[in-house]
Amino acid sequence: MIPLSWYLLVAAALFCIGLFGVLARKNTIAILMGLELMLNAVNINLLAFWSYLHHAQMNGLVFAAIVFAAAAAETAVGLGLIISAYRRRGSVTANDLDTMKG
Amino acid sequence: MSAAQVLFILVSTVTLFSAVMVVSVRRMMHAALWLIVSLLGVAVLFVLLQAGFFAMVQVLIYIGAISILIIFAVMLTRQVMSEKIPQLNRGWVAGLVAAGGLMIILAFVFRDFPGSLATTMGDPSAGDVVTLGKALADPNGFAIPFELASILLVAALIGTIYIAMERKGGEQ
Amino acid sequence: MMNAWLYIGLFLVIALALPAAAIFISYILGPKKPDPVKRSVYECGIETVGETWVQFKAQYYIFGLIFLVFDVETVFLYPWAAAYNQLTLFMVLEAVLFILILVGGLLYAWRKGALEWV
Amino acid sequence: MDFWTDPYLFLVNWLHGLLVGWGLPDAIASFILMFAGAFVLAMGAMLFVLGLIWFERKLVGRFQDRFGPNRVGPWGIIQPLADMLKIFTKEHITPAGVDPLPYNLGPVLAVAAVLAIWAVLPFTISLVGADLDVSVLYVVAIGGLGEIAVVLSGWGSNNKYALLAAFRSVAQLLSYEVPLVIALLVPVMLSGSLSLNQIVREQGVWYIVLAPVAAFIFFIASIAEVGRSPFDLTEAESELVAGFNIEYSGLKFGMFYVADFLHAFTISLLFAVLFLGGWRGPYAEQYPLLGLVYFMLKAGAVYFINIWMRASFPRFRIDQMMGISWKLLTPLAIGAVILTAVIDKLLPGGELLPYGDYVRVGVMLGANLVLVVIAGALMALQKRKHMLQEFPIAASKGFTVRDVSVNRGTK
Repeated sequence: MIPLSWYLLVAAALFCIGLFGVLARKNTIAILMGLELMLNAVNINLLAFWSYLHHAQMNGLVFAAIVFAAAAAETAVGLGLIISAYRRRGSVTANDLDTMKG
Repeated sequence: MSAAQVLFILVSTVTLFSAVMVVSVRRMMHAALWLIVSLLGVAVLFVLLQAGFFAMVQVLIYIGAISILIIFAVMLTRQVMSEKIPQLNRGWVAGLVAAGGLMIILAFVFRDFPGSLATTMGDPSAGDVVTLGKALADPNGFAIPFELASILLVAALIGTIYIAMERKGGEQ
Repeated sequence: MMNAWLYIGLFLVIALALPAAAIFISYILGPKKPDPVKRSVYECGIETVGETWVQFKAQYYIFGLIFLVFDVETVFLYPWAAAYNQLTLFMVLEAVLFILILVGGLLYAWRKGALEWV
Repeated sequence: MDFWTDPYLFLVNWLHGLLVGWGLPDAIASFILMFAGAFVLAMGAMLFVLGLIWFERKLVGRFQDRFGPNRVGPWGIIQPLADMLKIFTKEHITPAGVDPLPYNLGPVLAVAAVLAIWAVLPFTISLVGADLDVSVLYVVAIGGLGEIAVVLSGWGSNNKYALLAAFRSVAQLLSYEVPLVIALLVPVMLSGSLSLNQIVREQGVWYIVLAPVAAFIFFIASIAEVGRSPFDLTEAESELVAGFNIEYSGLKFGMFYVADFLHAFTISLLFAVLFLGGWRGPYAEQYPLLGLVYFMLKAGAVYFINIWMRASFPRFRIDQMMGISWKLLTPLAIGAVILTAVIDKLLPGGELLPYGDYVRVGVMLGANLVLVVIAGALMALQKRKHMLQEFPIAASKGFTVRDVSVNRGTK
């Protein structure tokens, strides 16, 4: 059968790819996509631990469900912000949106 | 190399390859389509973990709703010329180093984590959807997070509508 | 249980392969006479003006957003509905409260005119 | 279990014995059988579409007081076959500047998304493709893939109108998936499981009797999901130049056509499974083949009503269509779910009630009818308020909207 460590490695790789996406991309929507990958990696880990080690308790599953809700809410608000920023600033690249800077 | 292991390796390579493409491809629309491919790969991983309900939830929410929202956002913020300039910002080398370092650290952590040698999964009948439903509903179980999730969702709904609604008077 | 998912995997592969094979056969059978006029994009007869990507209203995004929130809500409700027979009345009222909170969100969207297709 | 009671199981066991007899290990033999079963089911569904096309064209002809296809073969039976052969030999024109992968993947995914639903449908007591324990969610998730197919084909064909039409049709699909998903909660609640197979087994009393409001909402929302009859704005001729499949010709357009017809029949099958008790009927357990006949009859009846609506209703404007989904169907679906949940718990256990089942059915039916009356009253109130805003003088004199509905353009 598939050892648990394989799942952890795949999830870690997915998380690091998402992290690179967030750190290195200019377009804010690409940053959000990187964030989606990181949240998926978290979900893989949660369900892998539930499936291998704690199959009886439901904590892992409920936590994964809450991660789904949080990811959905985060993406919705993030994209809403990007769209209204685009409508005001006319640009979506991350380093243009720095009017908060002193 | 049992059939499940071969399938696992195949699916995870597809997922990781499309994840790399999401991060590196220049045109936003292609990045969104590669994101859908990697989310499908993750859904198959959930099936391998005997979490069928979450595989379907993954397809329903991530691919059915969030990816379409991302595609709408990509369409709404269309700048025709912005596709040609390089998409990576100046500090991409630092990002790569940080991500690579994190990967190496995590690999070491998993190497001596005792649980990671477990190879057998629990019996599938234990964690089916009905027990999850009971756990979500009963008060001394997870009822509070259940209600908090709905408050979180309504807050996101109201906030985004307030932000994204075009003011009647226009606000440029 | 796992071979049910194996059957689904097989069926998806076949469901993708059948139309692809049909299109490929028709590609082979069909005549191939490419001609630039034939390949021009359909624009009610006039030439395509400018790039294809066209600006959009925020309306599409708002509908997608409300759909996303209600989709996540129903995903939370499905396990509860599946375990409905073993629940007490109090637990059922919990889920009703869950739904009413989201109906509040829908009413807000309705009042703010977010549901209008302008 | 001889041949006549259950030919399908008999055949499977016989083939299995044959393969094992040839020395194949057991796992490989069952894998081959599974693959063959899946292939036969998929191929059967695709060929079944030809019969559907013929049936629909004849029926719509009858509704419009004409004959429908009757030239090619007796009663025009071979007409769909002739069309298919013609379309197979048409040229593939790919317009310039097209993004090849999404352009070609669109139609394939559109058909695959509809075909994949057939994998979980319980045809008889023994013949069910994959007995998933989450098949209700699987069906809704595959519907989501259908939207991705629309986006792919709309965006891939590098055409302004196709892109706009694709996003309008995705907006329609999204807003009608909400009442569909909420209405699906009711059969899951009544049967206590997410598996279609289990829902059919639990349906002693058909769920259309216990929850008619949810059945009505599921029927309307699934028609809108397919994009047919009153909700066919996406492919309408008068609308944005025949919708997102403008740039497709030959068999690729034919694939959208096939997906449309197959999806219309698939939602009738789903309605029969969820609300009309699937293969249930007298002697369906002993003779599964009889169960299949019941199932097809029920699905055929729903398909007939579907075509009836298609032949008689005018098309909705897009803002009316969105209004119906968000302002009527979604609140009604939420009301139906809350109502069923609370009423079913309030009723005391079966043994307390005199002949408990009939009372339970009666109360549930009554509660649903009350919900319909309340919805009707609210809609009348809404129309009254709209009337006062639009025509204050006429309203004060007591005219109704019908007297005053001069054909004004929308604001």
